[in-house]
Amino acid sequence: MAEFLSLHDAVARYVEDGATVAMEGFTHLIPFAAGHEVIRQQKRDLTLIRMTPDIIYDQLIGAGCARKVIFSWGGNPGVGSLHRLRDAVEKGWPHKVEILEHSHAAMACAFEAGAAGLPLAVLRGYVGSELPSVNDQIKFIECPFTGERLAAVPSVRPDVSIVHAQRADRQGNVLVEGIVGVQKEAVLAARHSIVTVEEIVDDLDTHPNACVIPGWAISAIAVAEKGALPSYTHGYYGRSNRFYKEWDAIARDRDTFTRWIDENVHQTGENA
Amino acid sequence: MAEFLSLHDAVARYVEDGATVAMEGFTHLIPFAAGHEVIRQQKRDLTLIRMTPDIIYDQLIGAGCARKVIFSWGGNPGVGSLHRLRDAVEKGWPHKVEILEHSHAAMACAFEAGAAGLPLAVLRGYVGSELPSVNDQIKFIECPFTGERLAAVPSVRPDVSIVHAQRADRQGNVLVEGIVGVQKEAVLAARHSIVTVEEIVDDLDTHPNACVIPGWAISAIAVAEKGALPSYTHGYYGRSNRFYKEWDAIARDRDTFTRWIDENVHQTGENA
Amino acid sequence: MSLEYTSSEMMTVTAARALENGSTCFVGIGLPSEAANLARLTHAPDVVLIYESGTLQTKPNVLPLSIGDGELAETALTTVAVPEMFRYWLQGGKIDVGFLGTAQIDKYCNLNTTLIGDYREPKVRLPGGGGAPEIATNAGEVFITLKHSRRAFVDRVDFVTTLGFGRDGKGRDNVPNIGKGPTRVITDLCVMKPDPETKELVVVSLHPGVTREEVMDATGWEVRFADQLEATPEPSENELTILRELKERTERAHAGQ
Amino acid sequence: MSLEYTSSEMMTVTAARALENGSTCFVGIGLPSEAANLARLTHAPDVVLIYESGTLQTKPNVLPLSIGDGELAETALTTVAVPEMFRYWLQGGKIDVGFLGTAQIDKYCNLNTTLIGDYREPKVRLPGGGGAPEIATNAGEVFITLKHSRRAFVDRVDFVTTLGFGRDGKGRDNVPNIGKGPTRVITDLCVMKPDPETKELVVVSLHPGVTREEVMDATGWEVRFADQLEATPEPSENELTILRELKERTERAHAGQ
Repeated sequence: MAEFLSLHDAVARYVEDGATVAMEGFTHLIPFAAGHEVIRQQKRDLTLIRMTPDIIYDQLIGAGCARKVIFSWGGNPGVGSLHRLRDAVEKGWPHKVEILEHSHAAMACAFEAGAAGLPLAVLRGYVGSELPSVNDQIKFIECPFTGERLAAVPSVRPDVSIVHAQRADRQGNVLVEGIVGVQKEAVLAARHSIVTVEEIVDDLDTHPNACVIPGWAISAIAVAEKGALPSYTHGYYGRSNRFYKEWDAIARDRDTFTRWIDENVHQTGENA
Repeated sequence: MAEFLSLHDAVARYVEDGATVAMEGFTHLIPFAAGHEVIRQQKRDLTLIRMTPDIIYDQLIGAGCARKVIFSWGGNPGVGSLHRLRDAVEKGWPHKVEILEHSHAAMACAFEAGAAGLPLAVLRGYVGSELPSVNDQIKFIECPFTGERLAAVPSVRPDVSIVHAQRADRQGNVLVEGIVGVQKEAVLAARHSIVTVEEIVDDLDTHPNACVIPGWAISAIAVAEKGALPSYTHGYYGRSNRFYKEWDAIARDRDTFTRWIDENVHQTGENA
Repeated sequence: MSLEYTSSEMMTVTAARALENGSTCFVGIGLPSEAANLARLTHAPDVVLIYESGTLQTKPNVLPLSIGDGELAETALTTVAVPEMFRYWLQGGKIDVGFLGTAQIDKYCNLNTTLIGDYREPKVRLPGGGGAPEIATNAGEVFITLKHSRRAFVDRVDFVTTLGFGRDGKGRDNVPNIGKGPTRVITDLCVMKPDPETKELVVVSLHPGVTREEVMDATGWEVRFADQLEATPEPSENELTILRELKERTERAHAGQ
Repeated sequence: MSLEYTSSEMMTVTAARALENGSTCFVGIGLPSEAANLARLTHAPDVVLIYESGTLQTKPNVLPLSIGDGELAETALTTVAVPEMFRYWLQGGKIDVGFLGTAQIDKYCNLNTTLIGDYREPKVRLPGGGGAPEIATNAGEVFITLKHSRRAFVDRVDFVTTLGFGRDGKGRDNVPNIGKGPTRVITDLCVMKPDPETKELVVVSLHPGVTREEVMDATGWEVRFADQLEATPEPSENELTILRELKERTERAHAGQ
């Protein structure tokens, strides 16, 4: 049953040093507030899983939280590189970060398989790609009915998944609406889960087939107003495309980055 | 792109003798009107796929349309047996019908895999069940990551799938709401598809993550008002539990059954 | 004060009491559904009921006739597609209790809902497996409820549709990622549990007024009784009232359709 | 009458024209998205645009900066989960055209969006595969659009993120259930198509005012020209107007956020 906790307490309880963590949100609903809390609490040696690392993982990597990143597309969407990710991979700053990369299709299937409690996902993927030569977690199996060679990847089963959503009701049931990405899968695939929400309401007020994650499938819920900024929350506020563009200059330089994190994450506290 | 056809023309064009046909609808939205049209057109030698055969397949089997039935639960829900299915299987009336049976989990996964374009579905299933001893389409594979033995079944890929839904817009996009079963999967897994709808509207008027099947993924749309009776259409009319109970007596006796089909299917025509 | 109640009511109330408040239950249609909803309306208001039609956390006001009645969707938290139901919610390990009925059950708690007789020449063709084979292995544990009779309680089922503990009681040994399996069987005569070692079903509790002989007569093998055989507590007035109201509401609703 | 237009506009208009009305297109962000939406706003009003964020049949009024801008969901027929997008819609064979950009492309149309240099010691780390590896193999065919330069058009890509026709041009031979692969590459200088036999990319059409030498200078291998080299038709006034309005709307919208 979901417990209502402060973001501080939720992160303190469920994100342990060395844990495998998936913070999901496909462009939409990226749990930035939670990411910042992880930075503030100086979590270390995390294996960070995420289809599209985006600025949130650039910040975590630059702040020294990550040991390994598992991803399928690591860029600043529509802008360019993730400079902190590149600096860590190419130059080892602030320390060396290991990467394991997939395609989107494989990661999406791996989240699906994780939610489905399976050890592997099977897909028609990686045909002719050289990714299998640099990722030993990509294997191939033969279909016992047709003989077709299909790709197999291990399912994603994080220690903790963190997602952001529009709202929860007082029983902890959570509505996710709009671009739902792999958020539900991330929560269901994980041993523990933290969901940050814009608000808590009496009634979710949904339609019959809405994407609702029941409270009993969630470990902790924390209110984090505007918790997805600079990404967005459908129905609440838009994406700050401007910040995504500004991030390029901030992240390009180590000192500028460190100063930004100090000022905007460390010195602000949870309710910044 | 979906063509708007009469139910007669849609069935005449897409349901060929000998075809593999999935008529889906999990208790809800069962395409009875379309099933009756198949009986009227005296289609023969069909391989009928359906998780829960229900009265609709009892009628098709009794009327001599089926050569084989692939299913996972064949009963009159809450009432008892499907007497026509039993009579065909046990006594070969009106002719012998072959059966291939699965569990729900396997069939649901097989529909999912069919929609996903895969030749097989993998699940943690059939452990300790004797179904694999009577269904040679159930195999087992070994997970290349964990060594776990998992079940594999061929995906469902019908020649034609037939489903019923609430409504279509004028571009042929279809809304399915409430208990959505495996209807979307059935349509996407099939080579051709017929969707019967209660009505055609200017605007589907849906929410952001509604279960909508785009018109370009459907072969034909036919209006069939009350087309799911005696099952129901969420938002339009309720289930005739009374008819489900009455069916038991109708189907128990060959002559009573034949008379019922004559009077209620053959002599009525499409708009009955 | 002694209450009047039928053996069916005794069965349903006892089955309902087995379900803990707050647990998630994958509910079979019929007797399990009746028991699970009685639990929800009495001691377990926060029990989470899930039906294989995709209705998640549903609170039907009347009992569904089918596994996919409109009532289930209308009172559900949300309704998901059937593949998701079996993949994410059942196989994904989110179900504490699978609550099943059956046509045949044997000494090792194996269930047969496929057929009586030989598979290729059945004497009686039953509906088939439905959700049961994977509910029984993927849920945390399984409760089974059915009426006690020699036809139902057999030494060996004609067909193992759904695993209890296998033909030899060892069917779950060393199988990875499998639930505990059946932990109790609730009938109109008694409660049975598998022996912790052999997995043979043993009577652990007799319902009020039921004798050992009645149970033996209705069981198709030489049934054993626990050393400390208990007496099943009687239904309370409240439970009976709520059950009867539920069944009346249900009958009224279904007659009108 | 001669219109003024830039080589970028020429590229976008040509790429847009490649897309047939009524086809379903899985759209990559950036240049492909610009071209696909121009197609939708001009000759192909019924083209179905699908983005990997799950937005099905979307009609954005301004170009998205990211693959999952709110605009995409708000104007979509519906939005599905990302696993469903890749499983049912792409792998399920519902996509006629995958429209991709790339950082590097080689003679056999293989795409590299992973890195420059050696994998373990990269000179430049690029974003990675994203949706491209499976778009390129599961879509009916693939269009590629990017600016022509020696840095981008190389003899051999440093890394095959996404299959064109393999290192030897035979990468799709005898592979079951695979799409046709790249059928055209649209740059700011020309249109290239794979040779039907060898699969080597060949220039089939030069944009107005572009010389063979310019293309050769911007291509990292000894590029071949089709025997019947065509002249790419100029953009129409209508296409340019609509493209410019689209880009203005986009800039206004993004500046405000």
